[in-house]
Amino acid sequence: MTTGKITEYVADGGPEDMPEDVLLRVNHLVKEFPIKRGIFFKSQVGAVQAVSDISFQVRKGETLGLVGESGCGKSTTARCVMRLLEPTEGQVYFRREREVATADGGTEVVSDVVDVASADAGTLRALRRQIQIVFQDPYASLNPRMTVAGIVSEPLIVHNVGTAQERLEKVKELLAVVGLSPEHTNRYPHEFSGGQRQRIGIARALALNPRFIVLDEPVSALDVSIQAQVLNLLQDLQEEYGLTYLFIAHDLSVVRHISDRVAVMYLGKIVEFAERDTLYDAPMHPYTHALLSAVPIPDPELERSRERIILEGDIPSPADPPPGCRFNTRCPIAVQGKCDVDEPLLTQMGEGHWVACHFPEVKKVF
Amino acid sequence: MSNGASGIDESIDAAEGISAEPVTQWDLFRTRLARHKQARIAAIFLALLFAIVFVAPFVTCAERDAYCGKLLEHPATQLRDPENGLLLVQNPPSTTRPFGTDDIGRDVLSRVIHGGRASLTVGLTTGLLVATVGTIVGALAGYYPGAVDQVLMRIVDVILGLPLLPVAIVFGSLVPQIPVLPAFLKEGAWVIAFLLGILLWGGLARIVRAEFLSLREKEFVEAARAAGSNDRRIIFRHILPNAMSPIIVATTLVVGTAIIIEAALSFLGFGVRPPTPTWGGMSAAGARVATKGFWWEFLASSSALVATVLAVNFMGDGLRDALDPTQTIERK
Amino acid sequence: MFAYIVRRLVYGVITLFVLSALVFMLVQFGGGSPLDRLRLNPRMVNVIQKLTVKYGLDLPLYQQYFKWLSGFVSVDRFVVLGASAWIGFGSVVAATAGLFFTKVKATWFRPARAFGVVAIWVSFFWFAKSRVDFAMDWGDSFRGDGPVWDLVFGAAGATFRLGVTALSLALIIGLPLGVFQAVRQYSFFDQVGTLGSFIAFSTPIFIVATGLQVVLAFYLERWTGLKLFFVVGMTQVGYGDLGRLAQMGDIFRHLALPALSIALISIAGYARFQRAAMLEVLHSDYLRTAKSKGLPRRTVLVKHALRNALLPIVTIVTLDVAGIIGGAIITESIFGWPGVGRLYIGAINAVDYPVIMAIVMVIGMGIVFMNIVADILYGVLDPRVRYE
Amino acid sequence: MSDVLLAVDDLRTYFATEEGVVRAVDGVSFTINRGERRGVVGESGSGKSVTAMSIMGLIEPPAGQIVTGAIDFDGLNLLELPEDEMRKVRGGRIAMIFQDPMTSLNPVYTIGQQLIETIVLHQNVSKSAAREIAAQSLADVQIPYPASRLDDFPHQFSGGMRQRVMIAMGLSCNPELLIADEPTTALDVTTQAQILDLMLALADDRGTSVLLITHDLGVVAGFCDTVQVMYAGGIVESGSASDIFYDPKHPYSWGLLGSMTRLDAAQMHRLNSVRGAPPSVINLPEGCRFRPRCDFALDVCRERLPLLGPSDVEGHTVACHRAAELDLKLVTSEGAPR
Repeated sequence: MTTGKITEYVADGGPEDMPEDVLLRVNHLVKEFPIKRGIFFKSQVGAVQAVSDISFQVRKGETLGLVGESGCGKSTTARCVMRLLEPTEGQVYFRREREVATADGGTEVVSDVVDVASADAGTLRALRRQIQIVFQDPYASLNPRMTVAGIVSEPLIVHNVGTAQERLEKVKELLAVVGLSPEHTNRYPHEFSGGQRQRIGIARALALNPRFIVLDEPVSALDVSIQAQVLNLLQDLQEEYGLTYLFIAHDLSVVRHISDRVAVMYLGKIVEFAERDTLYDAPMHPYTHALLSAVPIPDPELERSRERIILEGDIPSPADPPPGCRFNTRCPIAVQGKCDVDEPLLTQMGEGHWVACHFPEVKKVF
Repeated sequence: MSNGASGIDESIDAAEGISAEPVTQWDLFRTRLARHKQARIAAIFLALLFAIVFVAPFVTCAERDAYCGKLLEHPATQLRDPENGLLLVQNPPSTTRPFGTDDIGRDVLSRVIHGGRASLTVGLTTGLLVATVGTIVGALAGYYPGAVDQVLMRIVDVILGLPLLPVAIVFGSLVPQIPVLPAFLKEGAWVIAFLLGILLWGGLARIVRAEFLSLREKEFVEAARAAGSNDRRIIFRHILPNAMSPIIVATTLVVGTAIIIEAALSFLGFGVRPPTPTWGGMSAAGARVATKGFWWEFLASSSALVATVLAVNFMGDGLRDALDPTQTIERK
Repeated sequence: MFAYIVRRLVYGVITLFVLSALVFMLVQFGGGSPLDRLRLNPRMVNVIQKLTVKYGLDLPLYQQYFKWLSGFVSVDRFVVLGASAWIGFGSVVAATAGLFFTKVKATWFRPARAFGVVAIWVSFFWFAKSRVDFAMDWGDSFRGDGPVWDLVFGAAGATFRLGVTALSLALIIGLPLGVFQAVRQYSFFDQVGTLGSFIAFSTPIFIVATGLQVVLAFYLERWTGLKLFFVVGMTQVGYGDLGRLAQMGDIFRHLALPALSIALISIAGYARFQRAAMLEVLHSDYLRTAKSKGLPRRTVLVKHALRNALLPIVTIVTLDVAGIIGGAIITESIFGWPGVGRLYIGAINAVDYPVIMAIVMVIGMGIVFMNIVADILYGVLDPRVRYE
Repeated sequence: MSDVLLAVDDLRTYFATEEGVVRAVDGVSFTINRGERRGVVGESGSGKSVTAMSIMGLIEPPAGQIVTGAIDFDGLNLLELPEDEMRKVRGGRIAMIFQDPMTSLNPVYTIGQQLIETIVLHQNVSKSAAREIAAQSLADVQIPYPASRLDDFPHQFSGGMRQRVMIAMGLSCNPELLIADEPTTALDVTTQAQILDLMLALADDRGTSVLLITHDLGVVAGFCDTVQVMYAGGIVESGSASDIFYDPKHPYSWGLLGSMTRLDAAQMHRLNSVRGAPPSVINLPEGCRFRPRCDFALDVCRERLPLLGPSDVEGHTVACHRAAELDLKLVTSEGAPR
């Protein structure tokens, strides 16, 4: 694990130098899962580092796409940002807004930066009104024993917002906003299709008027036509309410469609980070090349004329990551003695374009 | 948040795929349970049984040890029928005594009715005890992994490692003789119920723990946590309602087991002591005379026992079908 | 794997410790002193005095317990007659070690090796039985029936015969029943089988036992004059004078009813479990693969489905051992079978605590042992299982 | 090469469930030529997999039943074939690969045992010869150390490797038709590329016809010569890959293509989505099944189910009442002519 400062990296730093337009700054985040063994009582014998020292920041109003294959640590990152998992190391700074009493008896909204990762229970609870999450599986993310009203109003109840009547009104409003019939408040999740359930999940996330929503693979379990509906809805909501998204996905074409900037993860590390069009049109990391070239495009002529970069082998186990560059075991351009020894750091290659590779090279893949 | 959802995707056709009337969990449960024919019959049978066993003795004059009518009228010296000189004990079933009389002339039917009390008391009390203790322990172990879980599960391992019947026999025969125990605990059914509760909660605790372990990782629980819910709300609003089906099903199995073990103990003479009637005890008494041709007492008491346990098990099976979440009508 | 077995063993020992302490305390609190009966006789004061000292009944409870415990784990006598037993032991150890260091890369080898080792050891014990006189110091029966070890192991053989027969019956009948039910799911046969299982599952053993006794022995003889089965004991009087075939017949006529009454509930349980296991496998993806390869239905069912569906039954059977022992206790007292169960009931009635303790512990050890056997078996049969 | 290998005619496969009869496949007809790679696309519940299972004869009564139809495979009517004849076809002449490689191999047998079993069954060779063939077929799917990996169990392979084993098993008997049911859906995108490449090379090499079932239009674009689009148990459009992708004539195919986010396209503001959700397969709408979601529906669409018919392009068929008059290329996402 590198604990050294990632030089010049945009997000590196504490809360004091966090620019006004940045909403979330993840700073050297590490998440380890212990491997426990023992004959009688289990004790830790090792750790799987799901997220190894990553840093990035999300600007107000933008969508940051976090993309990678299964096991790369993107969902763990989401859960650490939400503090659904306790980060092992690192900070998650969030620029919160709160109402404070002014001297003349009124209130004003002030913003300050707090570390989600170390916030105490009360602060965290208050933060949950501003940070929300939408999950991947529309079947597992709704409590089957609760009505739609119960599910959508839960955040309101937990935060003591309004009376029961007001909450019901709010639920109906939210259902209308996500394109469901407001009449369906007393239905149970099993009565809805996958796409409709995902809309219920979005309504729940919107209930407390959050400013920041983590979208953890929100469309990957849906059929194509439904996927498009939900993506459109998410974009409309962002526009309407000025939301900021952290969009996590494995589907690079979906990420291209919705994100402003994109971070590519491999085995717990960010390997490339860039503006959307830069990343897709001029990717520099060999893993990004392979990933992009592997995504099929629904265009027969283009698809048949493309050159595929086929990676050898499988992703190594995160419990035992290879030394040096984590991609060196599968990298087509890896140099022995360099890539399997030195770990490349994220380095700026252009305006807002950061790459962690010893031999970066622009390559068009379609 | 304004209602002006301008640019929002056109609202999904309200009627699409959604029935006019909301279908509640209770509706689903009821229709599925009603579809299970044996469970329906079992439910009716158990309801009737409860009424008869717990209510009938108060509203009718059927006494527990009602003797053959003639015996009541005549002094005990006249045990023979004056007309044909036959013994008045061990009368086979007749219209006045539908289940006959036993070896000292008591009416078997009224004893079967009274004997049901021990079985049902033990079944229900043990079930309740096991459900409570097992759920609490399992929930604690499943929700708080680490030291709490490890210690509780080691205790469960030990409890489940005990040989059930031999230990129950020792308990049943010796616990009522411990001088310091309060009197009500020494009395027949209660002590058995209590002891079986202690011996049987381990299995349920394991089931509940497994449920909690898997449910606490579910996305809807994470969503509740992300909304700011505290542990109490997550346990009672989110996890427990979803863990209820295995708890209920396992509890019905425990009820059946407890009834059988109580009967076995009473049969062996280590359970509820005579003269209090129990189905197990009556089966033992009936078995002794059945090989002499007096089959009715054994048949009556054992049939009552089997029918009751069967009904409980059918209920469990019906509940399993009705509560199984995998049987939810998924629209995919 | 080794560490896993060690862990199971330690848990087993803890369980046995708790079990012995629990039963010991209960017997002391609830049972009173076994000498209480003698107290009724005023002339027995001296005898009581002597016996109290002899059995250490005047000591504090925990000292009595540890006195019993140290006796329980110590060897009373161990005599090996002749050198052949030692030679046999050496060669068995050598054979086991040899088998374990042999490496053959084939799927049949691991199970074959495991069964080979078991077979070698079983045959060794069979051989050593007559040449080794071995006993633990489990004290003497308070009822004056002699050393507890001899009592319990005299009875254990009878219970073993009954239990093994019942278990075999349950496996031979229950497993195929469940498999056929699953293969013909929802057929008439399946529905009848399920109903039958439910009824058998809900019928206590004492009812089955008494019912069989009354119908198949008593009424059958009364109505037809046929005496097919015996209802008391293991063999009839004059067994030793019978011919070999007649002896086997006699054993069968005594064994059939008690064994069947123990087995019935297990048959129902195994059938239901096997049906569920088989159905799960029948709906699995790999079975679809097997069918899509064009394998004959028989091969699909036997080679691909049954092999997988039999795996979980190992656990069920071992868990059921406690149930079979419990069933034996009841059945033995109904059929007058001179086994551990009948001994146990007698000991409880007489508050003969050395015997009670010994039997409870033997049963407990049997259960612990079977659990470990189940884990090892599972590891041998399922290639996916690697215990940490 | 244009001789027909497989001809499916008016296939209807229904399932009886407690809620009612599921018409999973309801009147499907198509043909596959030798060497053709045919893609079947559609969303979940459109009947793609059931079509494949019907061809393989894996629909098990009483729950599922092929109600009518004919499946002609190289002159054999598969629906009438006696079971032991069908077994020779299944796995020998038609092989199938399934979606989830993690559960599709029997966990208690080695890879070698499972491969050899198939080879011995269909090729009439000795066990040792079969082992050679098995090792060769593992080598063909580029599994390193094939001879020694034959003795490994499925759990010792990764997901991608298991799917290679499935392909090796499918192709070990040189089938004429390979049915691949979502073979890469459970895999990561880089693994998917490996597997598709491999399948393409092997099928090309041997001239195997392939029926590839997928919901991913991108996969079809790279892999298939011809495509059929399925919706609610029926085929709505069929034609060459370029016909379907560049000139869709059915509003559903058009909508599906418009719903796709594309790697090579900069952000469009909105995707041209198909509204609503697929109908319940138990209560199919009257008339055209796509009608409730269709922007172009007329009264006639409510009355009659449109049949798959020819269009102005040779070999491009479509099931839409308005196919002739609509020119979907002119329709933008903003407005649809009613």
